[in-house]
Amino acid sequence: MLYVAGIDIGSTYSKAIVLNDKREVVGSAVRRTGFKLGQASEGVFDELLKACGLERSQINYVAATGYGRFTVAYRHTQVTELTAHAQAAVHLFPDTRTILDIGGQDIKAIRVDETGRVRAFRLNDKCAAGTGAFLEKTARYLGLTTDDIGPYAMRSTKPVEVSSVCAVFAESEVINHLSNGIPAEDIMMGAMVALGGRAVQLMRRVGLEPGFMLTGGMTRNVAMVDALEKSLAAKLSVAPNGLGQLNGAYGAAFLGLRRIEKLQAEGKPIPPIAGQEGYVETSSRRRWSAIPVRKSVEPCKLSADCPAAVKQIVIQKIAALVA
Amino acid sequence: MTTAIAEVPSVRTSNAPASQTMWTPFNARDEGQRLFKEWYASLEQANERKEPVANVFVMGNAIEILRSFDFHMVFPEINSLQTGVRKTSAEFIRVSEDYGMSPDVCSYVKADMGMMLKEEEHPTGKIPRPDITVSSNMCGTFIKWAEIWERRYKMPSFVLDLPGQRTSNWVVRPGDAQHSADSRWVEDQFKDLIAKCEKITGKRFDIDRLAEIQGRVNQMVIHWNNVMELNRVCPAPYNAMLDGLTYIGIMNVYRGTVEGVEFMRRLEEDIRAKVARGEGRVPEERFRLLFSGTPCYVSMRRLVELFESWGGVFAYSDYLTFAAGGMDAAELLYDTSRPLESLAEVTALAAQRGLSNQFFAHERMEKQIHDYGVDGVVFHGIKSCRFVSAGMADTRDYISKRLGIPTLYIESDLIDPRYWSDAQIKNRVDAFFEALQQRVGAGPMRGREVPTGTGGPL
Amino acid sequence: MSAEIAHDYEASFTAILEQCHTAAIDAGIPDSHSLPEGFSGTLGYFPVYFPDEIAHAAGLLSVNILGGGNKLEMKHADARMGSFVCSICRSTTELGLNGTLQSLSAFVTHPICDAAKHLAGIWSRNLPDQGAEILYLPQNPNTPGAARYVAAEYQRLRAELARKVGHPISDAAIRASTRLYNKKRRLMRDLYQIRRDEPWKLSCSESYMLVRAGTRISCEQHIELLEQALDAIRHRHIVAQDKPRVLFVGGFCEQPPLEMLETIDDVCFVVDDDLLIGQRWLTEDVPEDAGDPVWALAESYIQRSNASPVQHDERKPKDQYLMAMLNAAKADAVILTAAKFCEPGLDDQLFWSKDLDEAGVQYLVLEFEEKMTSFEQMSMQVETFAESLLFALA
Amino acid sequence: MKYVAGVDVGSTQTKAVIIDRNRTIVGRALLDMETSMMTIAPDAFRAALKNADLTEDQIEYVTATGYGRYNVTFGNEQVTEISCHARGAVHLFPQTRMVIDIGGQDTKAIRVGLEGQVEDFTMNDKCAAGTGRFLGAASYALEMPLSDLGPLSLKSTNPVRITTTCTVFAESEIISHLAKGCLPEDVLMGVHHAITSRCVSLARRVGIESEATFTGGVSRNVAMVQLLSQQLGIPINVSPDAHFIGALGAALFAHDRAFGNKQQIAAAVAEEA
Repeated sequence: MLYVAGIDIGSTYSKAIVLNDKREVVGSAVRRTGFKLGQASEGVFDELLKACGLERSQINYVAATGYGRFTVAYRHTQVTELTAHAQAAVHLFPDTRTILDIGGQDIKAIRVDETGRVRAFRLNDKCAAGTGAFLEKTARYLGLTTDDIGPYAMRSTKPVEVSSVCAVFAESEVINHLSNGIPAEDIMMGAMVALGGRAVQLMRRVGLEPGFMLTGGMTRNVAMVDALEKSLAAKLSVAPNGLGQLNGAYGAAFLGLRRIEKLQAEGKPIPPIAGQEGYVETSSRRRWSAIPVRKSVEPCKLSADCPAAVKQIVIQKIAALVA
Repeated sequence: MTTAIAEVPSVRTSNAPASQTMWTPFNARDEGQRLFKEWYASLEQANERKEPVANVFVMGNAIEILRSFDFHMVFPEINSLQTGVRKTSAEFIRVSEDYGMSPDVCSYVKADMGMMLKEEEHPTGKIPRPDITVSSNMCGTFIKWAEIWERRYKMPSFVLDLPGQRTSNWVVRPGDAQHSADSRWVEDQFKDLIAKCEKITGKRFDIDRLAEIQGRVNQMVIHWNNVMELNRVCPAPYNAMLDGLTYIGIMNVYRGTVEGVEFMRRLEEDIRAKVARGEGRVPEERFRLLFSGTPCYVSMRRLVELFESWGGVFAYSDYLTFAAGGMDAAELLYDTSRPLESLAEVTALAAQRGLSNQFFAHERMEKQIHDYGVDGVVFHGIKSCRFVSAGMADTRDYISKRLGIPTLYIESDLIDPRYWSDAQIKNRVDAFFEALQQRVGAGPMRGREVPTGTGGPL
Repeated sequence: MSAEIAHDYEASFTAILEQCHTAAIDAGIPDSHSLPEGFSGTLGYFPVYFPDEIAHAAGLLSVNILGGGNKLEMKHADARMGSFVCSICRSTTELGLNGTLQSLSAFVTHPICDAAKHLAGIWSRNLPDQGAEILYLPQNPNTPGAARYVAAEYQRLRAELARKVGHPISDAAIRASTRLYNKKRRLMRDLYQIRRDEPWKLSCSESYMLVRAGTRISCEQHIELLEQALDAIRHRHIVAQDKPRVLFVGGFCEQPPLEMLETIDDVCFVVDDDLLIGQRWLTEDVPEDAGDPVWALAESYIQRSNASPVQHDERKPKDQYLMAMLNAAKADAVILTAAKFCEPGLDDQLFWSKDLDEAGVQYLVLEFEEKMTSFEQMSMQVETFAESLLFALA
Repeated sequence: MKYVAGVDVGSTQTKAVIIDRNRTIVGRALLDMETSMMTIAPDAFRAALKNADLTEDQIEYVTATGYGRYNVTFGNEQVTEISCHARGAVHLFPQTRMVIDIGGQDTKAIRVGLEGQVEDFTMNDKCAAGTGRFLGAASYALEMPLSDLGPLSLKSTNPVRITTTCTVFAESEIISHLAKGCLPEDVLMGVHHAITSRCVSLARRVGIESEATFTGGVSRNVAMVQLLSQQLGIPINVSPDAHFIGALGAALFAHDRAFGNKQQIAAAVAEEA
C-alpha cells in the first residue's frame, strides 16, 4: 500500500493530507503556521501522522506546496500553489478547463487539461484596473464592507461605465461619479463589470476553453459571479466555500502519487528527500545578484560638480552678462 | 519679445495656370472633406478591379514612384485617426487588446488591428487589401506595423531606410559629400522598389510620368510653404492644429495629383485674401502659440476650443512638418530634368528635416518661435507614442529654462479615449493662460490690445 | 581526476565570475588613468550592435552602456522623461546627467527604436560638450547597395574617431582588431554550444556574466578570461538535475535583472537566449585579410548577422528565426519576455506567442523592468511553468 | 466693511475662506465630500459665513477653484487651483518662490513670482499619478491612521527602496515587504522616500528655487517635510492652514476684482486712516 503526503505551508495556516494509491484520503491536519515556518512543517506532519495512525517511514513520497514549500525538509519535491490548486480543481470538477482566480493583489487565469496539468496561465498586467484590492477601495469610498458588496451591487439597474485602464484613474473615475450624484450601487456594479471585463480578457489570452471555474475570495461575491457569467455568456462552476482549505495539500498529494507511480513504472529510484546531504537546495545556490554594488557614483548632492547643475550656473552667468 | 513683421513674407510665385477669372468662395474644410470622400470611394473597388494597392505612411514614402504605377494609396494612419474622429476607436482598441496587444503600444496600430480582427469595414468604407507596403525607419512603429500586414496578407513589405540627422548642429547642404552618400543609398532603394512595382503591376516604369508627378508636387510644396509663411502674420488666418490638419491630409493623400495642386492653389489664394482683410481665425487673437506633438483625434475640436476660448491660436505646429515627411521647405524642390536622382536627393534631405523635427526638436523650435512671434509653446505628450513623447519633457525643459518661453505640458493619446481626461487637461490649460496673462500684463483679466490688419507688432 | 583538482576548477570558475561581476555589474566607466594600456579613451554605445573593431583600432575602449540596473537611484532623469518610456532609456539619461558617463569621449546610439534615437537629442541639450551621435545602421538590409551604404557610414565613424584621437586609423589596425574580435566571438559561440549540449555545466546567469564582462574590459582581456572560463567549465563536475530545456527571448536591449535570470536558472535549463545579442551579432568570422577591412565589416553586418525584434530583414521573418532557434537548441518550451513600454519587444512577444500556439509549443509570458527588485511573483510563475513542463513528462 | 470669499471644491474635501479688505481671514470652513458636488459648495460657503458671523449680502465677490469650480453656481469667477495655491502661499510666506502640493490624484510643483504670479508649473504624468495614495495604501496595510505614519517612519534605520513609479505596483510592493517581515518603519520611510523623490523630480522640471511652500493635507506629515527639505536642499514652509491655501488664493483673486489690485488698496487704506 502506497502512502503519499501533501503538505501546504500557507502564510497563515499549514495544511496536510495523506492519500493512498486508491486516491482515498487516509487523514488530514490543519494548524496555524505561526512565526517559524520551519517548525510549522514538522508540527503539521506529526499531527497528520497521528490522525492517520502511520509512522514517518510508511510515507513513501512527500510533495510540498504553498508559501513555505522550500522550508519542508522531508519533501521529495515541491510544486507551486498554482499547480496544486489546478490539480485539485480538475479533481473537484472534471470538465474544468479554464480557472479564474481573483485575489487581493492579482488575477490569475489558468488553462488546464483533463489530467489537471497547467497548459497555460497568465497574471494580469498591473496596469489593468483589475485586482480585488481595487474593489475593496471602491467599496471603502462608498462606505461598504467587502462582505456586503455583492448583494448591494445586485440592486444596480444601470451600472456606470468605469473605463480607465489604470487602477489609479479608475478610482478617480469612481470619485467623480460619486460627486456627480450617481447612485452608489450603479458605481459598485460598474467597478465590478470593469473588473469582470479585465478578468475575461485575461482568460481569453490563455485560450478561454469552456468548462470555467472561479476560485479565490471572489467566489462569495454573487454580483461578481453574475458579472462574469454575463461577460462569458456561460455558467461558472464555483467550489463550495472557495476551494476549501485542504485543496492545495490535496493537489500536491495527488501530483506526488502520480510522480511516484511513474518512477516505479520506469524502475527509477525515489529521489533523496530535501533534508539528506547531496541534495543541492536549488534556491540556496550562490546568488551573484545578492552581492551589494559598490556606490560607483558618489551621490550627487545637486552641488556644483554635477554636470546638469554646472551647465545651469554657466548659462545663468552668461544670461546675466548679456542682459 | 516682439517680432515686428514689416510686410507680408516674400513668397515664390508658382507657375500655376492663371486662376479662373471669377473668384469663387473657397471653404478648405468642405473641399477637403469632399476630396477625402472621393479618395475613399476610389479605394472601394480597387481589389475587385485588380488595381494595385499600396499601404503607405505619411512620413517617408515614395508616393511619386507608386503613383507613376497608378497604385491606389491607402494611409493606415489616416484610417486609424478617422476611427478616432468618428468615435469608433475605443471598440477596435479593446478587440486588439483582447487579442493580446499591450496597453502601451501605439493606438493607431491597435485600431488597425481591431478592424482586421473584426473583419469590419472602416467607418468611411471598405479598405482594399494591399499588394505592397512601403514603410520607413522614420518611426520605429511603422516597421512593426508593416510586419503585421506582412504576416497577415503574405505580401512584400518594403522598408525605405532614410538616414536622419546624426548629431547636433548637423549641417548637410545639397550636393556635399554626406548628402550624396545618403541620397545614393536612397536612390538604390528607389530602384529596388521600382523593380518590385514592375513585378506587381506588370507595367514598365515610366520616367516621364514620374517627372510630371514631381512637377505637380513642386507646385503643391510652393503653395504649402506660402500657406505656412502666411500664418506668421497677426492675426493668424488659420489654426495650425485644426485647419492645418485638413491641409496636411490633402498634401499627403493628393500629393502629385491635379486635384491636389488645385486645392493648394485655391487654399493659398483664400488665405492670402483673408490676410488682406485682416481676418483672423480667432475673433480676438490674444496669444500666438506653437504646438509640439500630434493632435488627440478623439477630442480634436475640444482641444483647440480650450485654447481658442482664451484667445489663443496655434500659429504653427511641428506636426505640419514631420507628418508631411519633412516635405514643406521651399528650397526642397525636384529638378524634373533628373527625376530619379532629384527624387532621391530631396527625399534624403526632407527625411532629415522631418526626423530632426522630433529628435533634435530644440534646434528648429528656436527659429519657429521667432518666425511666428510665439508667446508660448504647448507640448502634447502621447502616452502610446515614443516617437513624439520620449524627448518631449526634455525639450520643454530646454525651451522654458534656456529660452525663457512659457510652456505647457499636457498629455493624452492619439485615438484612445481612455487617456483623454477633460477635467485634468482643462485645468492645466486654464492655469497656463492665467499665468500667461499675469506675465503679459498685471491688469485685470483682459487681453492685450492687438492691432488688426497685417504685420502689426505683436 | 581526484576530487581536489575537480574542486580546484570550481574555485577558479567562481574567481572568474567574481572578476566578471566586479568589471561588468559593479564598476562604472574606466576613466583616463584606469584604462587598460594601449587605450587613450573610452567610447560608449547604446544597445544593440556597434562595430567595436573600428573603435578598438582607434585605441578607444568601446563600452556597451547597458542602463542602471536596479541599484541606480533616479534623481534627474524622471524630470526629463515621461514615465511611459522604457527603463533603460531613463537610466541611461540618469547616468549621463549624474556624471557616471563623464569620462566617455563619445556616446553613440542607434535607430533601433524611437526612444533610443531621442537619447541623441537629450545629450545634445544637456551634455553638449560630450555630444552624442546616431550611427544610422540601415533598417533595410535587403536592397542591393545596403553594404555599400553601411561601409560609407563606417568610414564616416572612422573619420570622426580619427579626429577625436588625433591620428588616422590605418587599415592594418582595423584588420588586427577584426582578428581579435573574431576570436572573441568564436569563444562566445563555444559558451553557447556548451549551454546547448551540457546545460547543467553553465547556467544562463553565469554565461550572461561572462559575456557582459566583455562590455567593459578590453577585447584582449576578455579573450583571456573566456579561455580560462571555458577550460574550467569543461572540467566542472555537476549532477544533471531534472529541469526542462527552455529558450529565453526578449532580453535584446533592456537588461533583465541578474536575479531574474537566477530565478529561471533554479528551475530551468536555458539552452539559448538573445541576451546581449549585440555582442554576438556577427554569426561567422569577418574576412580577415581580403581587401578593405571596413568593407569586410560592413558586408558581414549585412550577410553574416543575427536577428532581433529591432532589426527588420526580409530574409529573417520573425516566426522562422524563433522556430530555427528552438529546433537548433532542442528546447521544450520558450520564455517570452519584454521590457515594460518597449514597443518592438511587446509586439514581437505577442506575435511569437501566436506562432508558438500554432506550433503547439508551451510558453510563459513575462514582463520585466531593469529596475525590478522583488521577484516572488515571478519565481512562482517560473516554477509553475517548469512544473507544468516536468509533469507533462510525468 | 466689505468682504470677499474663495471656495475650493476638491475631489475629496471642499474648503471656503472669507477675507476682509485688509486681506485678513475672518471666516473658514472645511467639509468632507459626502453629498454630491452640487450641494457641497453652498454648504461650505454658508458654514464659512456662520464662522465669520456674516450674511451673504456682505460678500462682494466670490471666486471658485478646484476640480469642481464650474459647479459653484453662485461664484462670480473661476480660477484654477494652481494659480490659487501660488497666490495663497506667497500671501502667507512672501519670500517663497516655489509651491509643492501633494493631492489625492496628482502632485503639483509651481514656480511663483514675488506677487504670487505663476511663472511655470508642472504636474506628474499618468504613470506617476496619485502618489499621495502611497500613504493611504501604507496606512491601510498597517492598519494605522495617516497621522501616525510620519512620526513612525522617522524611527527607520535602514529604509526599504520602493523603485516603481506606479502607485498600484507600489501598493503590492509595500504589502510584499511587510509580508517578508521588513520593519514597518523601514517600509514607511521607503514610501515617504518614493513620494519625495517624485516631488523633487517635478520640482526640478520647473527649476528648484531658494524657498518652497508645501501645501495640501500631506504637508502636515513631519517626515515628509523633513525629507523634502533635505532632498531639495532648501527651506520648506508649512502652515497650519495648509488645507485652506487654495481657498485663500481664490479669495485673494476675488479681492483684486472687488477692490482693485494692490496699489489702489494702499491708496484707499491711506484715505480711510
